[in-house]
Amino acid sequence: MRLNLVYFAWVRERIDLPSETVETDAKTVAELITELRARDARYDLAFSDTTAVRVAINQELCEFSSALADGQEVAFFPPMTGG
Amino acid sequence: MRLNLVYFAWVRERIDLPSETVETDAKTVAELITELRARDARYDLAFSDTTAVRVAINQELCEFSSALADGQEVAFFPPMTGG
Amino acid sequence: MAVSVQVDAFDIGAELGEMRKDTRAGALVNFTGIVRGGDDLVALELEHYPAMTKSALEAIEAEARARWDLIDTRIIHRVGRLALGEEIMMVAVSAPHRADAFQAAEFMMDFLKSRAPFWKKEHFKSGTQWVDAKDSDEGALRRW
Amino acid sequence: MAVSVQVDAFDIGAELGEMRKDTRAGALVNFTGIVRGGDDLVALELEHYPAMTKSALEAIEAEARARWDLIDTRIIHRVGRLALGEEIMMVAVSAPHRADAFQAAEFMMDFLKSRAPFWKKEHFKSGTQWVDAKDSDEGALRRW
Repeated sequence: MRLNLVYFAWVRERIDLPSETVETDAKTVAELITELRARDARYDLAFSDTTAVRVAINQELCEFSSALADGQEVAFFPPMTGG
Repeated sequence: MRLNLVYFAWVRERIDLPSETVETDAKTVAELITELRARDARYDLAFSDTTAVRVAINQELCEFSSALADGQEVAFFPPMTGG
Repeated sequence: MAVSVQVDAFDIGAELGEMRKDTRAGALVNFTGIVRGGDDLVALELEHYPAMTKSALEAIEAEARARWDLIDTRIIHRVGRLALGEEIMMVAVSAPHRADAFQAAEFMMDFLKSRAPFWKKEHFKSGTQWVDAKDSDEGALRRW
Repeated sequence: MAVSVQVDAFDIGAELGEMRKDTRAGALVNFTGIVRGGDDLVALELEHYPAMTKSALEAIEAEARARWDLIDTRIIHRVGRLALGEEIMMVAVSAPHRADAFQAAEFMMDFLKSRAPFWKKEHFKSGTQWVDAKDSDEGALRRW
């Protein structure tokens, strides 16, 4: 399946990319992260401490255990600091 | 001793006077109220429910048991409703 | 730190703009009380005890500043006759952090309601009535 | 009920003035977040997730309106680069009564801090740093 990945704040800076499309068979966000970390040192660094990373699927906050489906937008970012 | 009495809101309206000077030997606010009530039906009505009356001596909120002294300004008014 | 008691309207934006100039402030909380319509109310009349009002408000400001880490405080309270929708009063608090600003603003409002010498009289289409103090206002003081 | 995400400054006084026009409102609470100085900070940079931001803010407004008796709510959040003393964002709540307005404003701020997709980067005289989320911000959600 195909996913659109988007990155923000220091996750974006570490991966050095604002967004990309990936082909993956990962069933969950956690599996997707494992795949990404295996790719490249930049991803490995960005996801080295997953307690500091939040994820949203189709613009809704979700969990690392959440299931993925074709065509989704999956966003990774640090804990939010607005306000 | 001589006291300056000031009245506000419906206490003022019931007594029909904003302020007055009185000569009294009342030792406490409570004694002063008893004297005033004996004077006239307007005072008797204004002080008929003392749970609804607040008192300040020299612009400081105090109690009915507070002692009086010559030259003080004693204010009577309903519970405050600012804000 | 300043209190004003006045007949005239005030400009909330300008007041908050002044308080923002201190760059130690990260949080600014403002409460505005407004003449609320209903029951054929046409106006609100505010009476106060001039000799006591400013010192009572200043005491509330001083107590808030002793309890929380604040940069500045401001109270403006109007007196006289106010039409529907007019602002009655405002409290504003600036602080480094938002929790202090919120708590201090709520504290100041609670004490202002029950400890500052203002009295409201409602003017209806037919007749007038002094506003009764609410038990809940006195109760609100106990949480502080 | 409206949310805005924008680069430009906003006029707090004008926003509050709009909300005051509804005479069912007796209480208006406003929170303004300001770029606070210190540690040689020269500017704050706000990044956000455009596809998600408005819906996240609208969800916070809707939840506040479900929990408290409110007349209107307003959120404005700026993005981009902001200098010291500039306003970052505001939340405003109008309600018949003050307790609802205060509680809803605090609730909205707590959720905005930890649930709306904004990220702050601090620009110092030498270097930059992403602001870390505070444990206390996540903890603040638990009281609601």
